Amino acid sequence: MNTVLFLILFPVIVAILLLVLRQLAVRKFIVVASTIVLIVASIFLVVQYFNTGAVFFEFGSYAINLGIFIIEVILAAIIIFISIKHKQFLAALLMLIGAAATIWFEIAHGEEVHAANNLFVDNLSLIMTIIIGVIGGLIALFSLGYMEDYHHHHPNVKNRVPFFFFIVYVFLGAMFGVVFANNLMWLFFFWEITTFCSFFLIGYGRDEVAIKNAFNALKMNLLGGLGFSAAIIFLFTNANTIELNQLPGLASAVVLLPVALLSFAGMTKSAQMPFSSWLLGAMVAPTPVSALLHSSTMVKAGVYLIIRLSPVFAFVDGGALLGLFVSMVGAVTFLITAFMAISQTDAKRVLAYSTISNLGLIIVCAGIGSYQLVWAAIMIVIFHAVAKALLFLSVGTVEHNLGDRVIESMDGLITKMPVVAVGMVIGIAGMFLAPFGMLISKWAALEGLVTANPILTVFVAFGSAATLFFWTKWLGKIIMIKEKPAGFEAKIPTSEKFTLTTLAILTVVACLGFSLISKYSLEPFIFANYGNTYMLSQSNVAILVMMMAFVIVLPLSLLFHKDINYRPQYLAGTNTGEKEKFYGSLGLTREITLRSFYLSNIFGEEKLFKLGVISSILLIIIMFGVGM
Amino acid sequence: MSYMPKSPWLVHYDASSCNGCDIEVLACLTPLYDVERFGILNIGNPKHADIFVVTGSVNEQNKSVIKNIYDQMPNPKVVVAVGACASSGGVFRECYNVQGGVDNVIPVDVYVPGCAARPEAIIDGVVQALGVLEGKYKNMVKVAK
Amino acid sequence: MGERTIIPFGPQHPVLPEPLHLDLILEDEKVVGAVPSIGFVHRGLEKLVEKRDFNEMIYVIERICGICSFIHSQGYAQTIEGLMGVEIPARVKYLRTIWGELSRIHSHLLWLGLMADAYGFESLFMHCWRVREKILDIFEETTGGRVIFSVCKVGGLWKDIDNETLKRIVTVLKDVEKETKKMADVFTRDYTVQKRTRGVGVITYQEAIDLGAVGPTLRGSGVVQDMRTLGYAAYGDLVFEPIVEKDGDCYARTIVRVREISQSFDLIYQAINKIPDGEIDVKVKGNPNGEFLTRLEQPRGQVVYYAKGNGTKYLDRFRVRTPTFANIPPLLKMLPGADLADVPVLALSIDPCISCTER
Amino acid sequence: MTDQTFNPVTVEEIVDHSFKYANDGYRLIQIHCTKTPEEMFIIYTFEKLDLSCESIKANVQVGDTVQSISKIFHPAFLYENEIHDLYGVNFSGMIVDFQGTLYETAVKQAFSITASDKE
Amino acid sequence: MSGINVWISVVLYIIFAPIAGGLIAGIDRIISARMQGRVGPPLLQPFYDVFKLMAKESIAVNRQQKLYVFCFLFFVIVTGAIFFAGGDLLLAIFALTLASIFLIIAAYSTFSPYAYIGAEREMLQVMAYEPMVILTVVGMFMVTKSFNVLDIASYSQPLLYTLPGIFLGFLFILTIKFRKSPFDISMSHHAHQEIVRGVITEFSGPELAMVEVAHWYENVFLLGIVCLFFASNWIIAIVLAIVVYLLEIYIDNNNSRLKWQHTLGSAWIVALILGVGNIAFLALR
Amino acid sequence: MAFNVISKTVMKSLFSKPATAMYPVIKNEFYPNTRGSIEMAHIDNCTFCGICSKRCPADAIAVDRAEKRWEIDRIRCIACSFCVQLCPKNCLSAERQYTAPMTDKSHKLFTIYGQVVSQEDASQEDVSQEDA
Repeated sequence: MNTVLFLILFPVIVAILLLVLRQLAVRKFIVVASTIVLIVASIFLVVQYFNTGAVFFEFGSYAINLGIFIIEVILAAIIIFISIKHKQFLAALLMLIGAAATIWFEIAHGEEVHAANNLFVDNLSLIMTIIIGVIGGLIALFSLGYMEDYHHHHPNVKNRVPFFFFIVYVFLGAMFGVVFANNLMWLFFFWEITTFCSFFLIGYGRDEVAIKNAFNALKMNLLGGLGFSAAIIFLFTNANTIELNQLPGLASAVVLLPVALLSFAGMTKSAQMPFSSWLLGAMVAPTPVSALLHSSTMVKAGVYLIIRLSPVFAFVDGGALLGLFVSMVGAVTFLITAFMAISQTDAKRVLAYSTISNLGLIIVCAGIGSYQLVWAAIMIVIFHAVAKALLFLSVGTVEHNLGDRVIESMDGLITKMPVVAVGMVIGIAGMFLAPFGMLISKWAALEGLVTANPILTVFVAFGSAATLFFWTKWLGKIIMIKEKPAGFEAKIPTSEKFTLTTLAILTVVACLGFSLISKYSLEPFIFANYGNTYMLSQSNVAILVMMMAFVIVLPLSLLFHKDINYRPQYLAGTNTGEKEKFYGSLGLTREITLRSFYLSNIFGEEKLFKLGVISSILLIIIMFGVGM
Repeated sequence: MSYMPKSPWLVHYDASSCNGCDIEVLACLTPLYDVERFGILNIGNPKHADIFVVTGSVNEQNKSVIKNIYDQMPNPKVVVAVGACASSGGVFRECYNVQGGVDNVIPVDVYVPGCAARPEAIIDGVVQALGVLEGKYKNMVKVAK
Repeated sequence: MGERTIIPFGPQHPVLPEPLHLDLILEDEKVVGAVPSIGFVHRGLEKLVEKRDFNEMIYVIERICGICSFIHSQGYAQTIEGLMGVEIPARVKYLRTIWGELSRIHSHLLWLGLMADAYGFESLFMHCWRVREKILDIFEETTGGRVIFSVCKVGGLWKDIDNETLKRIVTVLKDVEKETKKMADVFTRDYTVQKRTRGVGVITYQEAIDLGAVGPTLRGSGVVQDMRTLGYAAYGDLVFEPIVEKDGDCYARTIVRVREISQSFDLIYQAINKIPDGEIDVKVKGNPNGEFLTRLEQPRGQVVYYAKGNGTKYLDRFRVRTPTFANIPPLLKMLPGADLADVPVLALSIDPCISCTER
Repeated sequence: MTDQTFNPVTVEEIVDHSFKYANDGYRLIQIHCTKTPEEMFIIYTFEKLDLSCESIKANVQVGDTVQSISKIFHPAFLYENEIHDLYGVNFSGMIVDFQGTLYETAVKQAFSITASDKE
Repeated sequence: MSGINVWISVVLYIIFAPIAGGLIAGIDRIISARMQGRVGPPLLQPFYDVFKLMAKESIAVNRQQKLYVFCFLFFVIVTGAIFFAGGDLLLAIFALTLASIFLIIAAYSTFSPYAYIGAEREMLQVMAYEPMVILTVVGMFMVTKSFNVLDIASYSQPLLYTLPGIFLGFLFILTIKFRKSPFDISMSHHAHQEIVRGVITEFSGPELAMVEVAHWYENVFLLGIVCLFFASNWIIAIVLAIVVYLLEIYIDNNNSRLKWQHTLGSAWIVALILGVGNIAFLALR
Repeated sequence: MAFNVISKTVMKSLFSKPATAMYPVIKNEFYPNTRGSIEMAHIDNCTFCGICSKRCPADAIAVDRAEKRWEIDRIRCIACSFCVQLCPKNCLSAERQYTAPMTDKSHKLFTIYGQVVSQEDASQEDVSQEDA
């Protein structure tokens, strides 16, 4: 239990230290040290609990609850103040309602509320811990070098790096809190803190766009927060419980509406379809923020919650129907955002859309809640976290070297920045290619969906096709062999290099070791919660690992077989003799330039976004209807 | 015997020809002459081709094109100059912009005379080229050893 | 970097048998810009008039283009005859008409095949060319050459077709006509063909006129203009109407050509019925002097010949304005906004003859 | 037939005449040059849709600059570029100027009056 | 099936699939030629072609492309091996996708305009047929309750009876996979195409031979899936595969090449109507 | 609007004899008019006047009056038959057979003493074909 507390509190302490001690050298030392500590602590926690099943801790007292309440009120006041200062009255109003509800609840029921177990640890928490601890820690490390470069590239942004690190660490602490909390009040508290953190981080640049997007994110998350607090109040008044682990045991009449509300909160946090715009807007923030908040960890909080709710969908009467509509929202999001990703040129937007899309798939799985699908959902969480963090951070590095983050500029990245490019290739492959992790999860998802609800497989089928398209397109850009422009020298800070390499290795290791992860961590968890577990067939695992091994080994053959006669590209006979140049019309000598397909007249945002918003809002309304 | 002569793939380039020979080259592919009987395909891409069929004479602008196409073909390769123009410049030999036959730019292995060269003549020429191709292949193997 | 794709389209390109070069600027697969460059076939043969006398020159002129070779020699002969005031026998006029119309059928069938090939309809291409071979057989039988006839001369013809043969030709043509109808059916009715040609490369009535389009490209946009109505050769004696389609897209241009084939059959039948007996040449005395302009209708459209003599046997200047040259501006108009896959279809829809264009 | 009339005009008048023809419903069917050993002429031919046809003819010299009519008759730019490349007559104000790269020839301006002609 | 039998069938597949694939290609070419009024090449012509290509000089734009092409061939073989060993059908499909991705990447790596457009189109094709392929597998699973090829094959009733929509949909995308008109947009067996040879423009000699052989393997695998629809009687299954292939040749010779918009649109509409319709029917039954 | 319009033609072709002429297994019959290679048919009649050489559009013919030599560059010849039509003694003829392809540029030489193949490196095949 001490480790759990340590994981929640340690980042907060580091955060305060970083805010106070502003020297660069000190910061460097603190960040490196704290990263190591976090990683070690996370692993220690895993070692401690991975074989014990779910362990609950009673920990807690009225004083702590009161403390939480006070912090919440203070934060609410700050947010309201900032909102009014920026004339964002809607945000202020939402915050006010949220705060009022909290205060009312505290005054009316504050003394009655009592949770038997405030904290707990089980295998899902452990997996999340590893993700937060290791990947979050690495991202913090990456930020060290990155933020220096960032201010170098954005001279008009005020240097508030200490504040940046403060928020990052507070956020890590809050994330740990989210995954360990069993008391919904506590969970809500941490949940709201992540919302505020993301608000501050998105607004880091303090320009007009950043502020607008920050408030956009804030509004949507606050709306979700309202749903959350409504769920708590409803649960407490009707079922007299605020404990997460008790939900599946409740009668369907009392549990469905709060679960619908909580799912709603999860959807806002995970930027599902009607709310997807906040995540896109969040891409203005510095890249580590995108990686940390918007792909690896924070948005996972939303799906984490829904996965936690999945036993309700699976076992409670009427839960299946509710779950179906939750799934449908996920399915629509999965499909439409995958389509929209096709039309994007900005690398971070592609990543953002793909993130939303994958979260959608997780929600599809969690919404149905069969043991097999939950297995798939958690697998996607794992692989997605590693690969996406890698991709986001790589894009950040590339952006600083190439000057922009448009996919079109990444022509021939493999000749310009081989190390980063290989990392990106691994990341991209990890996102969709066969022997890599994501595909295994998708496979399990398909298998599970066929038995549960075949119509949902249609969404997966079409969505995967779109996924394939935009990833391959990008992969192709990176991998093309192009002459390196004269004088181009990539500059990558050591901390970035280290992080990228580690993440790349982690991705490969995760893919190679997926059967171990499944066996030792997932299967017991699924079995404990669902009474049944999903196991990969051994022969398939063998084939996959073999394929994986070949994918890794075959490129080594490049080292041999060197007697090749090189000829330039076929250019209809107009080659000039110089590389990649040809005689064009009007007596010009032109260079080959290639642009990918974006098909914006079919998959353009403006066309699909409306469709997605309308259908998902309808589905959410039906979902609430089912819940009532 | 190698498989070289059994599957010759052509790339055809019209270097300032009058279209007469071009359409006869194309006519070779069509039902009446159907050179696919010999495995001949008009592949259209120098990187896949074994036989380079040039019609028409060389001029200032297409010189480099002919050279490029020839260079991009993998060995062993054979050049067939189809028609009087490709072989010697033909009736246009004295035009100010014509620099004579294709052999001014790349080595030619078989000349197919005629204006326009008949499909039968083109088939004969390509068949003759196959012999040259086989010879070059043997040579290549010998050098490799 | 990488904002747009730039593709060198040609000069060596399997889908264009002729060396036309275009710098295609693409977005996705949409062409947003096309810059042409020609000159890969430029031989400067017009300059040869200074080295070849006007009688030999006809052999050079008919090699401007191997597809409409006969009409070039006819046009040349007609120009020089006009310049020298030579009146040619009626039988010559009829024979020239017959060969000219056969050339048109041959050229259009060849074009239909290439067009089918441009949108990947292999079997249609093969069948069109199979049918065409029968026309080539007629050529070889009557002139001795399959594509280049060398049968025209200033003041008449080298070879006659006897009336027996003419009758036989009619029976062969009836056969060909039947086969052609089957092919024509595919071009007019087939779903996939229409998918590729309808609404592609639309040139409106006014654009066609302003951009100087000629031939089927012009008539496909609804403009009535056919040089044969001038009544040169035997056309004055024959009954026909210019063929016009309204839509101005590739489909319309295809249909114009398809219908022109059957019109040509009809014209040949008429000509063979009416052909008078008589001499096939007249003696040409003296040397050309002065300047003369002739307009003819080639399969590809209007062709303009201009000759300037100076009283010696060498001409000062002979000039051909070929139909493709006039059709290049419409082609450039069509390209932007089309798909890459449409480019060969569009390029072929004007029936380009680059060797004509560049001479 | 009006086909064979070649109305002599001066270089400066070409644009005016073109305007007139354009207003009368003519379209341009060709521009070309011709030369004798001493002189060069530039000939514009216009045609109506009823097939009546007229030409104008102006005396030019190598290196002369003629005003382009490509703004009146769009297709003129091709002919003008061709004449520029083959005869060495310059045109001002072409809508598409190939800058002498339409034909890449071994002999520049091969058709113009050369030294040998003058002899 | 015991372990040794699995290995035997894999080895048999690796040896005989290219022979069968080559013969099919040869027959294809002869029948196509006859349909076009020609005599056509000898039956063994595809083998001559491949042997010739092997003997040619090996040229490349860069070194990596060879690796990717080899990976393409390798994973196509893996696909078929999984399938004919009676393994997981879904896994086989994913392996095939991986293989296609390698081909696409190989084309990308050359940085050549024509190969590039070819690669983009190939991707569009993958996007066009992928849903239907997945739906096919899903449909098979719904009937037989297994993804295992062996289980599917030994299902008592022919799948064709319960999956007619899926079968037709699969036929439709087979046209794309066999690279036949009207959907041979990324790389046509016929030479005259606006993107030259599309994806394979920059490959030559031995590499091209590898691509060719990979296509043979792929075709055999695809016909194998067709056979699954009537697996209870293997004679009928083979006849079915032959009829399907003849039908594809017939379609090839009866249509012009459509554009990618039509390919994507029609493939998805077919998947939605035939595939989803059939699945919905099964689900509601 | 219809699908597979060409179907009938295609199926008919599939089941009937191909249109292919099977060249070179079956040699083509050429028409009497066919313009093939230009030959000196009656060297005895030839006066070596040189009209053919002067008027040849392709400059393919060379005539040497002194040595009584008539020479044609096969590769330049465009087979227009202008020379045949011009010859005052009618001693030239256009054969019905086209000139065979060659691997070198061999001229063909006719003298009053009979026909000879000129170039030293002329291939054996050419000679044998002439003999036949």
